[in-house]
Amino acid sequence: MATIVRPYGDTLDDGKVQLSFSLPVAEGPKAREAARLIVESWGFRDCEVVHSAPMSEDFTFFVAYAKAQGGIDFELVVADDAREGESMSMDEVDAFIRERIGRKVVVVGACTGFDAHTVGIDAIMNMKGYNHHYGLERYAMIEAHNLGAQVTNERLVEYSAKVKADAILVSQVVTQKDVHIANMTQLVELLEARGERSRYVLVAGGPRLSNKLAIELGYDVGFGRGSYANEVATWVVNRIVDKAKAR
Amino acid sequence: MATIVRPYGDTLDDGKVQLSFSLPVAEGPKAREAARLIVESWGFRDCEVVHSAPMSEDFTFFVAYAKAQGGIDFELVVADDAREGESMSMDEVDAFIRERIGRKVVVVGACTGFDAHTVGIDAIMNMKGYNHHYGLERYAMIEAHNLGAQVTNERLVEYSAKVKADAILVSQVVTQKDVHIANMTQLVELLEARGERSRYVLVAGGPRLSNKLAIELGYDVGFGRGSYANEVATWVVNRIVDKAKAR
Amino acid sequence: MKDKLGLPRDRIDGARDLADKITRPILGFVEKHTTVTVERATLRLAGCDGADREGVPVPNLVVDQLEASGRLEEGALLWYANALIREGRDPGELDARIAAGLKIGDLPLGDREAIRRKGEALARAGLDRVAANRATREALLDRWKGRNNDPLLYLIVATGNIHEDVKQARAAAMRGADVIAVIRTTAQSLLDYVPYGATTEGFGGTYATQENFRIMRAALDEVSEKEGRYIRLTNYASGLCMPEIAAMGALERLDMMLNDSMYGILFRDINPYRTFVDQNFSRMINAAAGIIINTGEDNYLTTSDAVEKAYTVLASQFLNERLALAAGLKPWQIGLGHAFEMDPTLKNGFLLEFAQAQMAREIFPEHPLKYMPPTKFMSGDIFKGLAMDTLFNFVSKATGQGIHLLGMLTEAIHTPFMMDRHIAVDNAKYVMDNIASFADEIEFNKEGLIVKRAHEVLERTLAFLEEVEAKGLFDSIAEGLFADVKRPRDGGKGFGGIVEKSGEYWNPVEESLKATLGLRVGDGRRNGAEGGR
Amino acid sequence: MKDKLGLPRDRIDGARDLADKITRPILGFVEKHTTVTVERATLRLAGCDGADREGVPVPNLVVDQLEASGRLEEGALLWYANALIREGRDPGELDARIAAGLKIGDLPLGDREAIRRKGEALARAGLDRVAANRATREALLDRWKGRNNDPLLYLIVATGNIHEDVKQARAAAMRGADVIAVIRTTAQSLLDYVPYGATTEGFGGTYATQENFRIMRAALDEVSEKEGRYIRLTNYASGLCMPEIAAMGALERLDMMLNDSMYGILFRDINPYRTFVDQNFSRMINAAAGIIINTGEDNYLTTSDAVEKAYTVLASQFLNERLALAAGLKPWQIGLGHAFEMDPTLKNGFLLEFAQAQMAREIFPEHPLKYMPPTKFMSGDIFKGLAMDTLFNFVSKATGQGIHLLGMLTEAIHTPFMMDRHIAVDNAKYVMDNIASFADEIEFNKEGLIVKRAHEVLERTLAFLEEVEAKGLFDSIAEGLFADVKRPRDGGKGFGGIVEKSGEYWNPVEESLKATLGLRVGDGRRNGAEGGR
Ligand code: B12
Ligand code: B12
Ligand SMILES: Cc1ncc(COP(=O)(O)O)c(C=O)c1O
Ligand SMILES: Cc1ncc(COP(=O)(O)O)c(C=O)c1O
Repeated sequence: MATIVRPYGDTLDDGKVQLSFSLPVAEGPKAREAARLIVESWGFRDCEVVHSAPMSEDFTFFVAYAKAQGGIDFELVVADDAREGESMSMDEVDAFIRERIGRKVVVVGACTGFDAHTVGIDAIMNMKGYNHHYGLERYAMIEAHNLGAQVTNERLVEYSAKVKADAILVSQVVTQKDVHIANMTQLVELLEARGERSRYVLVAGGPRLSNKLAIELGYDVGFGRGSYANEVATWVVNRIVDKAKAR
Repeated sequence: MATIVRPYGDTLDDGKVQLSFSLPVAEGPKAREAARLIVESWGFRDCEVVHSAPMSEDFTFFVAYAKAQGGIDFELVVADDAREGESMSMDEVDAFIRERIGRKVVVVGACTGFDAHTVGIDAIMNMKGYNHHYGLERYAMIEAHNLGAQVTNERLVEYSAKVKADAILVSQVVTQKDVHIANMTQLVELLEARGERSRYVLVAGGPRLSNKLAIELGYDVGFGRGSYANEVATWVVNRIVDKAKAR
Repeated sequence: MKDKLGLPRDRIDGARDLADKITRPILGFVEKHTTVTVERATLRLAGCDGADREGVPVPNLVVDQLEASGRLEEGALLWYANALIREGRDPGELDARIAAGLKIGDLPLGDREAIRRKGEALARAGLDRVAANRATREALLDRWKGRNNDPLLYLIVATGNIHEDVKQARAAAMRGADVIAVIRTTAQSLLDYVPYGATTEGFGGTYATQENFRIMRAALDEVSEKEGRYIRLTNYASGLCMPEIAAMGALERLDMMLNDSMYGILFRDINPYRTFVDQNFSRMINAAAGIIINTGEDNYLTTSDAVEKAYTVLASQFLNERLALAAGLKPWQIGLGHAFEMDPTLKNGFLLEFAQAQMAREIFPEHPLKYMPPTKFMSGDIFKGLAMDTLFNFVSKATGQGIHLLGMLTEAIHTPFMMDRHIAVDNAKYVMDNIASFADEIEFNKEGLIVKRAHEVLERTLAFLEEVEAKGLFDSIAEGLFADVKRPRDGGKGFGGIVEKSGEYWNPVEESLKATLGLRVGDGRRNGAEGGR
Repeated sequence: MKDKLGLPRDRIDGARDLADKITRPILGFVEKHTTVTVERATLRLAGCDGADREGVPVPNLVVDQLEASGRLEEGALLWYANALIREGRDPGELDARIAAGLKIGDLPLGDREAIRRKGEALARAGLDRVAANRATREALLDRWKGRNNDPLLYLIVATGNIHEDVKQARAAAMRGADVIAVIRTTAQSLLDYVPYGATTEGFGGTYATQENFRIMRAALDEVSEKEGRYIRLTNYASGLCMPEIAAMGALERLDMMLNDSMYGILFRDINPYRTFVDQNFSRMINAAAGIIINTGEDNYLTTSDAVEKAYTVLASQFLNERLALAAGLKPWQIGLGHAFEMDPTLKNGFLLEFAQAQMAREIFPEHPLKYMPPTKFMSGDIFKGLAMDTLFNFVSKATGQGIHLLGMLTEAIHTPFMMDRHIAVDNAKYVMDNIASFADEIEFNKEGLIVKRAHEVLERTLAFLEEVEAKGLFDSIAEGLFADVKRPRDGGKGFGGIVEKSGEYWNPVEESLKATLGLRVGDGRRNGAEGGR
């Protein structure tokens, strides 16, 4: 059964949406009308441009409310999240590793390229973790190597080979001009060139990353904002077991 | 020459737009993906749902950024504003009336229906006016009758006939459930039924009114937020002269 | 609350004195008169309910008939109780017969003593229900003590459809609201009857009906239980049916009521006499029901300038206070209104707002002040609007307001969307928690703008009250001293609905209310006061 | 600025004393060393510029060759002046020949006295240009006195493309910004050279090049003229090329420079010795140029907790102040950094922020404190973010900060859109105008949380500085006492670029700077101080 959902302002299916944007034109009645028309050109109806202000001689800022016409069938939506379902706790992960893998799992993590943001990868890897979720270093059955930030893909690949990593964790925070895409792609290419891609569970993470994008770029999974170490660990150890089975 | 304009985030034509809306679904990964898909279904690309929060068990609030694909041809946009061009000042309007009409112009104004907002119509009509723009009562050559708020259409029509008004000014502030449209339409029907529509310059005003809508509903012109008495007077006296010529 | 402004006690007392003098003649008039809606409210509290096929409420049918036949001056309950005895049925059945056409004013009056007993029993039953509601509320408040926000976060819903309102109210409450107000549909205040039953259409609001009250109360009780926090319900005992709505609210356990002594006169052109009589009766009901009233001083500032006319707000607060006390309300029940309405382009506007809010707090230390958000200067710029609401939330918490109406970033655009409310609650909770103890941290520079402004407004208020006292309240209203509108004493809506009580006038509901509230019969003035007219 | 916190004077003096003791050995080391970038900066100020076909800057070509041949210890300008005399041309032509392959270190040294005169002339020409820039700025500031906001509103642009940056900077300035900072591209701080020419690509920022400086300065001069308000320009004299960027900024009339004595060490893993030498030279240039430096204490709070580690901020402020004074900067040039980074879910977090900001204000009364907005706790909830920025704007104005970095509601999402900046300026202007005199209005409860917190942080800072003094700064850094990162004294980037000055070391730019700034040669410590190492 199709369940079409549409935006809700104050009545079911009224379709109300708030938008704000700027146009490279001077403020004035013509600019306001242009703003209204452009919103309607995106398929909205009854657009009201409720605010317009000059940002400079030739840029104008607008706030608008309008009614979206289309809806989507909620039944057909497939959640895009690595964390779908319950995650194991730290102790459960350790127990799982002992039972199902029988040796320590080796994980190498880094924030790569020119990206200097360490807080995200630290949140996943460091002892103290994040928001009361311990990081991987604290897991009895995980050997965690945190290389920090501004790590080149080359170094990451070599280091991972050296320590015989099971999983590589890549953090990307800066996404301006899609720099993360180029950087993440290069890593996969490097691994493939060395014939090592299948050795690793390849995990990407960062506040602007979606699971979908990560998979698209050739990673096994992607974790977005608000991820925790135990969620990542759960996913990784399950994957390791699945991979072993598949072999 | 076509000048296609598109939203500007931080680079020309990057198309960046901010949206916020709610969906009648429970918060979670599926809801977030639904939000992303619905934004993309409106023709946006690269939608990022940057925030989602539960508003109740079955409503979720979202903030998203995305890239609009289409632009519009700015050259083809026609400003929809009664105030296009320069308006005369109070003294200029008075002089214009003396010269071109030769008698006092009679204007009747009211906020009609159940709408009790007087501030808007007062801003246009009362002596003291609004934002340092005197109201019509202060114009030497205008005889202004302000009937206040919650005036029925019937009363307005009768009163206008009685004082032989040249122009009728209607204010509508409450627009919820399109109550203003019903109310404004009824006035035009009433005037037409009495065969008096053509007698008057029929002016509508209010913060959520566009010139376009007013004309659609059978008015001569519509004034939106931030209008001033001299702008309205300029429009009205010009129209009176035009009408006289046309006869 | 520490004294930070050093306002002169004697000047404050002086203002209270003037308010007393100004309202005496009003209360004198009130004592001697009843109105159609006072009578209908009496009937409602006595159990009369229902509507005819056209939707005309039974209380209106009764009162209209009695009025037409000149019998209202003895009190409607006389005739209703008589009819009940005579027809020997319970109110429900009698109401159905009245709806079907029975004219109870035409029934001969039976044994007076039996009527008296019947009437008193009806009144007792009604007021017992009111008292039971009050007890229920108090028990719930006690059970969930300390779980509400301070100030109470107050949110409106206004879809026009009570069922849609319920959804939005639930969402608001779950997000953190403490008070839900169902805004009335545009112009209901001008109806001289209260619509009947559940309603799903309205403009800019939802009809206030007893059934709608019941539906929303039930929904909020459910959320309260779930959240472990008592969610208060508010409506408007205002307009041409003040006492009836107060009665309905008391019967359905509403917790707050918009109720102002002059709002109807000034902002709805309702006759002054009518308003004063109605507000007094409605307030007695509110008082007995343990309901908190919210007065409407904020409305002055939607048309007048907040800097210039600050004194009208304070003057009205003194008058509202006096009339509220006279109707038996306790200070904790008197939510005096004011609003954050300075022009945001005003340099140091924040200081003036701070002064006004702090002044109200210090002059009315026991009252749960009702603080209204910026509305007039909100615009389509929702980001600016949100910043204004943020500062409003700041001032409210920093001056210890009691009832905090949440500002909406879309105030100038539409009645609130669910997401607008969500944003508003989040903002208030963030700000108020983040500055929780700020009020205890600061003192004011004695030579500063804030202190100076508060003193000035108080002085200006005294001068104004003196002027009103000299002119008399009716003439002051007629001359436009309040809110710049002129309302002659015999103009406005509802003038026809005022009835001078005859010597035989009998109203056991009123008597019982006065007894409960410790008000002497024949004396609208508060216990201990000198009485008389 | 009234004393509101009652902080003990002697404890503050004690902290300054400790800072003095801690930094003495550092200054001793600085005196005896130069670095590749100090030499390149010297060359740049003497007129050396340009790049070879691969884009390697001429100053790098010169210094690299001298370093490789062990001749840098005598100072690069010796060789450059010699080459000029020998080849008889102006710097432009010489630079072109160097770019084409000429190795000036291979030219035999001519008459020392002629070289000396040539070198001094070059230095004078460069520093004259710097002085002229300073005079121009002062004249413009004087011309448009009182037209800037207080605090100065500071906005960043960061498109990567200098021409796009110009558009955005113009928009920001026209909307009300007083300071435009062009954020550097990711990782430029780790380049041991400064790229050449106008650039149109960068990640998260735009390359700092002299040409980009010039383009932006010209654009801002134009807007300044139009707006009748001097718009300041800022960049980063930070990273591996601190002195060179300072030199370029001085030559192109930048007005402010991010410049911290330890930022490079802690946050960019640059060698400590290298950093201390570079910061000293860069600061002398800034001092002479009348540039205001902005230190980077805010960075501590992006990784550490603002409640727990508040003392590291204050400690660093004392150290930065001492080293800045030692390099000839005046207090009005020392924009000490701090940030609004308390967890917004913290009850009374606002009070802690207020305390911190007020404390900085009272301890450093003459410094134009640089206050950074919330960043770490910003989220995708732009409406919550805007509220946080609103309170940040409030605290900044209410505590008299000097340089106010505008918070962006999209901080957690993307580098600022033009509209984000627009919203930010509007918000700051509204809040700051609305609360304009609030600082003068309030006093703090002496027993309150705010006062208590400020005293606590000061005490904790003293304890910390004592620990650092006992350990020595290098070991303290090595042990992770600052920002929880451990940086050994001989680790990190740029260690190789440090050169011990030989007895023959000659640098007329340095001499001239010291003379201008009233610093004794051979004494990095400020006038009046005891001198020595
Ligand atoms: C702190 C910070 C800094 C600090 C970094 C300190 C440090 N040691 O990390 C400093 C001040 C140095 C800094 C500098 C810069 N920053 Co910065 N910074 C931030 C800030 C304020 C917070 C980031 C943070 O710590 N978040 C907290 C952590 C816990 O969250 P997180 O990173 O999302 O991580 C979580 C998840 O994403 C996930 N995760 C992350 N990584 C991984 C990896 C794996 C494998 C997994 C499974 C999960 C995972 O799990 C984590 C826990 O839930 C953000 C703005 C913001 N509020 O988000 C800007 C921000 C990230 N910075 C930004 C920029 C542009 C820069 C600069 C490039 C600016 C410049 N030109 O100078 C510089 C240069 C840095 C460089 N070379 O990369 C931009 C990025 C814009 C974009 N989308 O491209 C932001 C968004 C600010 C902005 N709006 O402009 N920054
Ligand atoms: C003040 C006010 C009131 C006051 C009105 C006092 C009075 N005497 O007018 C009071 C408190 C009584 C009030 C009540 C209500 N209000 Co009211 N009120 C406002 C408020 C805060 C300001 C309106 C105002 O005065 N603006 C200033 C004037 C100068 O601006 P203006 O009206 O736009 O007029 C300008 C132009 O539009 C134009 N113009 C206007 N009319 C005309 C006519 C002509 C001929 C021309 C040429 C030009 C013109 O020129 C004017 C000058 O530039 C707005 C919110 C807001 N900030 O806008 C809500 C608002 C208009 N109210 C609203 C509502 C719903 C109500 C109520 C129905 C709520 C209720 N259920 O109780 C009631 C009932 C009123 C009724 N029966 O109609 C909604 C309307 C929503 C919608 N779009 O439908 C608003 C937007 C608030 C909200 N977000 O919910 N309100
Ligand atoms: C005291 C009071 N009563 C009533 C109202 C509004 O009710 P209505 O519009 O139904 O008259 C208000 C509005 O703010 C009010 O303050
Ligand atoms: C003093 C100082 N220098 C430099 C920077 C950043 O520069 P980069 O990322 O280029 O090292 C900062 C950042 O906030 C800073 O505070």
